[in-house]
Amino acid sequence: MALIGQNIIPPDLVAKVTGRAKFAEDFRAEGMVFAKLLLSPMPHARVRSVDAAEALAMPGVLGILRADELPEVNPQSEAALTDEPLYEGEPVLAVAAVDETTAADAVERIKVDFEPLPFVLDPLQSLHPKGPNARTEGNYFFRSREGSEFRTHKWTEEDFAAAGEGRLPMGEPLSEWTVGDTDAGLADADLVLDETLVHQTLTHHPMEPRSAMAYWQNGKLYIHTSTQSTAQTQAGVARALDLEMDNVVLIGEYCGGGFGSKIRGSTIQVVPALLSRKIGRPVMLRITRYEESYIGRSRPGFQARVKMGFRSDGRATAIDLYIVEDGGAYGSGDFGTAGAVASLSYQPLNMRLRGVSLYTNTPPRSAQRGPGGAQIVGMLEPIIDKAARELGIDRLELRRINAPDNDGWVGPNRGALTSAYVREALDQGKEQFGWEEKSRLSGQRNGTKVTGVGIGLSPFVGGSSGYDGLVVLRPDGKLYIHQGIGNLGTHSIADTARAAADVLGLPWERCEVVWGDTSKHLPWTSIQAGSQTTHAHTRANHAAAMDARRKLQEIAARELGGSPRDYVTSGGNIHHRSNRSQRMTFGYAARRAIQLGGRYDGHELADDLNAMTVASAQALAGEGLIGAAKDTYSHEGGTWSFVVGFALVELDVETGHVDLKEYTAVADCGRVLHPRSLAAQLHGGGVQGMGIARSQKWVFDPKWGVSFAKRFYTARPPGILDVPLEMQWGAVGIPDPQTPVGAKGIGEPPVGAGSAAIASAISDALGGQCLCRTPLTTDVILAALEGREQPYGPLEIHV
Amino acid sequence: MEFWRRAANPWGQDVLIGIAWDLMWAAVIVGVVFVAGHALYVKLLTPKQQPEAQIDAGPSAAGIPERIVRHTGAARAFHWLMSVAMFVLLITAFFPVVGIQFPWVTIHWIAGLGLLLTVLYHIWHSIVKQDVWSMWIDMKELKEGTRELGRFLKRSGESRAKAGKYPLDHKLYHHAIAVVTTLAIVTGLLMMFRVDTPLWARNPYILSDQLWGVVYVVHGISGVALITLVMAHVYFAVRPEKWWITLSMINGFIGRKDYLEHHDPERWAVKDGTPTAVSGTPGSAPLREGIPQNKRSHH
Amino acid sequence: MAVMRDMIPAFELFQPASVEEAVALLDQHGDDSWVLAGGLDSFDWFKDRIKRPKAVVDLGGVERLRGIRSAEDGIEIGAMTTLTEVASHSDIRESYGLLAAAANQVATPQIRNQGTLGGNVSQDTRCWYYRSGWPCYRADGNICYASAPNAMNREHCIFGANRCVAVNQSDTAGALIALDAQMVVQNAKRERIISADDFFIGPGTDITRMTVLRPGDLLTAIRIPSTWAGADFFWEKVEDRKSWDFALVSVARTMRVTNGTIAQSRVVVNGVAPYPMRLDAVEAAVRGQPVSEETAQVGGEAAVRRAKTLRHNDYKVPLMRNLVRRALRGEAA
Amino acid sequence: MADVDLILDTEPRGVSRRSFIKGVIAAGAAVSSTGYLFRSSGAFAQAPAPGAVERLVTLSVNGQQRRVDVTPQETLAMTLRYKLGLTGTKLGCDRAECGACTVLIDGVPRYACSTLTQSVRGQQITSIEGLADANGRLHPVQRAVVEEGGFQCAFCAPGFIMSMVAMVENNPNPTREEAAHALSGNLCRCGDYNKILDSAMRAAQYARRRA
Repeated sequence: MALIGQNIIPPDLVAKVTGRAKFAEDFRAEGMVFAKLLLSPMPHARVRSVDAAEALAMPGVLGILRADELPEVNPQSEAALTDEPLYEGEPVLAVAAVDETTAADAVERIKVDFEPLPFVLDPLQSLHPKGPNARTEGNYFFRSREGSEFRTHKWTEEDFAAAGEGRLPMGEPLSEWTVGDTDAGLADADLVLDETLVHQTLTHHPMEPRSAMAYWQNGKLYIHTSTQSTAQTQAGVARALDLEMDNVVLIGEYCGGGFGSKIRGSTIQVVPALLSRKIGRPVMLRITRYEESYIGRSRPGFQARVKMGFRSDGRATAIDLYIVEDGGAYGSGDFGTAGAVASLSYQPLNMRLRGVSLYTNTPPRSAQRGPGGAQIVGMLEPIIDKAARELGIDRLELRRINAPDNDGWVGPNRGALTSAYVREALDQGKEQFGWEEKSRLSGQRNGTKVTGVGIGLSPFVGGSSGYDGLVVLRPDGKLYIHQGIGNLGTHSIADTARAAADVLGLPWERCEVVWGDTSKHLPWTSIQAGSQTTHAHTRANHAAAMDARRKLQEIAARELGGSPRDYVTSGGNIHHRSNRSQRMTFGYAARRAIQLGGRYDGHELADDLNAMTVASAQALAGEGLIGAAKDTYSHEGGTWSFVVGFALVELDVETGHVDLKEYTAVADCGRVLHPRSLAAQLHGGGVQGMGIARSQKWVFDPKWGVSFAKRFYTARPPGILDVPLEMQWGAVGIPDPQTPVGAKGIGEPPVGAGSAAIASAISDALGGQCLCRTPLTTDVILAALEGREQPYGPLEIHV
Repeated sequence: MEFWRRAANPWGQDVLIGIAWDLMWAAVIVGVVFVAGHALYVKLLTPKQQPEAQIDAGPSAAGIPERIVRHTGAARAFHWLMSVAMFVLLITAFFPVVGIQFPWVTIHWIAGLGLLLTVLYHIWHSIVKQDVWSMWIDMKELKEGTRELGRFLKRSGESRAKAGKYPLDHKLYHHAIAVVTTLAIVTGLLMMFRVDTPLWARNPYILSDQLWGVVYVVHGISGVALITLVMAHVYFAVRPEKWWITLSMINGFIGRKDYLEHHDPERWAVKDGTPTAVSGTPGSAPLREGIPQNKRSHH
Repeated sequence: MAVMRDMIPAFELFQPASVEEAVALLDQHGDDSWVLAGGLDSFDWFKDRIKRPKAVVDLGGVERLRGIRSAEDGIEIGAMTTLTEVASHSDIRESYGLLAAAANQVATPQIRNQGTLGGNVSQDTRCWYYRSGWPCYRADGNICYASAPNAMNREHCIFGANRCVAVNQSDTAGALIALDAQMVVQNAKRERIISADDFFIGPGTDITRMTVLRPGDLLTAIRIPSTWAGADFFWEKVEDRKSWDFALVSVARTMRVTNGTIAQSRVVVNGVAPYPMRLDAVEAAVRGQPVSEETAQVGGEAAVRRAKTLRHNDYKVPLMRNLVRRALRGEAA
Repeated sequence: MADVDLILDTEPRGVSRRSFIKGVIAAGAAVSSTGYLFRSSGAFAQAPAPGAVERLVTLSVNGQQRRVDVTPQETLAMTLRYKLGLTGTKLGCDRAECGACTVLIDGVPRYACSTLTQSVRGQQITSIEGLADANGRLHPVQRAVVEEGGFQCAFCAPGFIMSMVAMVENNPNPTREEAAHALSGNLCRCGDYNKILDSAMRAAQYARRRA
């Protein structure tokens, strides 16, 4: 492969550095007006009445959109606007006006009569026998074939009493699975650790808020929005507005960060669309940072209890994990993945996962880079350190002992893996980071600074399959690779396209990536989340290019004689294997394909293609040689990627301040598609993890249920001075056998690696003391150093 | 003029948070108008009273000593302590509002507790040591009172009916200030939950913010009412024709002349030099000991 | 009235060219006026639509308020001098490095390029209850939310609480007090010179203000006498993030050491009280003492005596104690 | 034309009005692009007080003189994005916290979201669009970023790049730590700081070559 594995300059980079790259809020339309949202001031309320007369009478005010004007959604799902807000900041209505200031003034003049309802911020509170429920109908949503409904789940006073001070009570779970016999496993263990842990909730806070602009033309909706996944968002918008797919034109060429919060764009994006239809003007909804902190999604926090058993040789005999998940206003299920990731990381001989995920009156959760995985590795890795200390085994070695390999398993059904080269990653990291000498520094004092060294092992799902690829070889001799994925900046629009280029042996200059606008005819595509894209679309583009190559070979054979199998492609030509002069250019082949028509130029298509791909291919039919295929390559077992993070920190024992000095991340993500882009993923994810471990947080006032961490300076995502000045990276680079290109996704696992490595390093600097909560802020660390009472209770969240 | 201060609570609900400070100025103005009005009225329009000589002779003077004790030491001590507390409270409450700023909160609540103590003492004293009923206002007195007011306004100089130990206006004033002070103290005590004291940490959430609003408004209103009442009190205390009363709150006794001139032996008998009534002062809830005068007779 | 926290409401903007004009405008508009320096505190209030002045007086055009000049005794810094200029000015770096160090750690480069010394010392508190526009004492209400049971008060005060428990978070304030700076305040009637120590006031004195400045007052300059020029300085700010964050606790210390013993010192801590806190007790305790770990210990303990913590800010006690210790060990700024 | 009508309707009464209307009509470009903000905001309701700023101003943006209608409370970021069509300057927080709106004012990096447009009249404003030269040749800093493979989502890129430009001007020979401090007023949520610093160091190298 000529291109795979090489650095390239992404096709969109120049636009990005010159300010020409247009994000959703950068578009303008003739007569465009502005919308503003009215947000709920209460954590849970019912709208008794709305008096907007004064607002609507203001000059320049064009209209209002209420919740009851939106298409129906299931009772448990979130609508863009609501009359029963379930968290402070939930949008209640929207107002459109000729300019944004007028819209803001108008919202201010609307009188809404809110009836306050009981609210709860902490799932444990809701589990109390007399505790409040986040919703009038209950505190969780029960799903079953017989019928789904809201239900109320409570624990008994005895459950709470039994736990004892500062330990997580373990009442009736809502979900449970077991592999082997956990109790026996713990009984057999030479060492059993029992810890109660807290992981904070944190907002995604992508740099680009989820602004959107929409207008209608001839019954078609044109919507400019910020999304991780172009094709699937078009489908999502169509579904949300009961429109035919082809009546939605979605433009999202650039996405200013998503991290799981914009998988199919955003819930709010329908508001400008509906307002625009109502008032007949293009509507821009500019989302503020405050609004982003409310509706921008967040990673669910955990309150957990883990019992881990180890044999004296270090082998993990059992993990008994109980997770109470803060599901927010509309529920979440990260704890399931958390359990799977724990099983995968340590391959315990026995394991039990019990979980309860309840609604709370806090902003909606969603997947955030490594959902469940990042939380659990950040929580468990310091405990693995503790075990290593007590067992007298090197911390890296203990991870090596329990690490999965190609025969590893994951989750309740002991699912198989396509590949796992974790020991290779650990060994490579050991060398690259210099584990031996660095761990000798651990605990060393230099003035008031003490050094800590840590490791974080973080697995995550590395890809799906079965999507479509679509390429067009045009008479200009160029290959147009159509991408339905979004442009998050991971460069996947280019990197996965290179699989197609390599199949045809085409130089990159002769390839054009087509993306970001559904009117450009895009294939059916995976969501760009769950680290699926690299895997799914190197496969799909590979398949489409193979289809194109077959057609090239047939055309060549037809024109130049011989059998299609005798023809090979290179440098933009297709020629006979034994006689290079027996050749034709791709441009010529494309013209021939158009003349031949039928399957060659897209007039006939394979019948396993998705309807969206078919529509796109038909629209392109006759413009060149069309390669369109569904990814039907074999895919046995689960595809998982792994990142091992290594960190060195300096902790000031007088201030509790922690300096992150060094960070090295080593990945097992199969074949490396694009080294520099991989580095960005490893370091970038790592930095987000460092934010989780050190500073990023949520804060609510318990009495009013109102959020305070809605500014950057109160939510505290890490800045450039809060992370190591220089970071290293590496990759094992062994191709995954289950996919033609051999590449696995790498979006998510870096986050947990960063968070876990820092948490591990901090507990190392504290002499092995596990504070068992994130974020590890100055106050928490200093209280531990000074032997004073911790500022927060062991189970206290949103602090 | 603004009466109340309102605000949006954290949930955007409109709540009362207290009185508007305009009311303070209103109270001051009312006080000034009353004082000035009264002063002018008396100065320019009320006729001279008849010479005192006649009174001092009269048969009724028989057996009346030179000095008649009106307020015991205890009673006087109480009065002045209470007035100190009252002034401290008013100063710490309102000076900061008019821009004279200093850390006032602690002084204010301690003075408040001081006031409470004096009032408790006073209640105990008046019930146990004195005759609560001497502050009682009966119909007869009311009728007289209205007649008196009529004369005062009609400016007819006929000799006026004489009072018992406490004239009606004193009693009325006492009851007014008693009610207002009680309101201030009760609301003030509730507000103690808003400050840290050695005994407890503050907790603003023991009442709903709507209820707190009412508490603050009541405290505020009684506070400004006290401004007016105290102004009136001080004014009368310094009026020349009331000097004899003011002095009695300093040295404890009144002279025979004053007694005969202003008091009705029927209602406040003085037997062989020893007053059968002691203590008390206009406006600060003085109560008379012994049996109510209307049950008395002496022949 | 629904709550809206975006888009600056309309105001009249005035851009006077002289202090006289500025003061006249402030006098004319009284309580409706707002002094705009760098604006980084002001714009938060405006965009949140909580403070809605009718007349904003932008001092950007008043030349006299800019720049650093040497005065008869020491230097004079115009109130509108940016923090970047203060942090990079050679005289200040040489003789009053404490101030340069503090100014250099304010927020971010962009903010230091725009934020002014006058603005930094006059900034309002960041108590998030108050900043949310809730009707607390500081906002003319009748309650303190931050000190209620279970309130989130990790960043609130351990000293000087008086109904309000907010803290002063100015980085330069402590340095200026330590350097014995004088604040020049001008209004329509007169010019006052106030020592930095008295410039900052607590809620006991006026719960709605952080400084002595009243409507109509203009801080025109800050004078630093040569008293501490070239002395031994110490500055440290502990924060959760190393850029764009406020001090959890910061300490500014000046010291003159003669043959091993502390002849004179000033220790000011900020982030622990509603005003930058000068530690007279510590200064007294260490005067004449040798520069040593023992002295540091004594000073540290003296610093936190009578600290009163809230539910979540106990850590500020050891943090303050340790920072004062460090300051007294005579480590360099 | 609708835009103009709206402007006339809502113009303040009094002397300043006439001149304003003339101005708007003269500067046709300004009119259509003035649409998006404050067109009928409260600012128009009252006549400006004596001494208050005029509404129609001339700004020097990226070397061009741009005539534009600016309300007193308008921030530079809004003027650039919604009146001058310069959308390269991003709004990430609108609260002077993230740096996505960083522009150079007389060469000094500042947050455009927290700068009143009225306060930078007569100063040289440079936005990301003003870096590459007329025939599209990239500024050395931009070139450095491109060669290092730049940012990820790049929403923060314009701001970071403006900070880098100022950095290489002030200190063409920074240590990696100095570079980090120079860029510490900009936030990147993709966490791509390592690559951003690599770019900054390369940019400094180019600046040294030029010097």
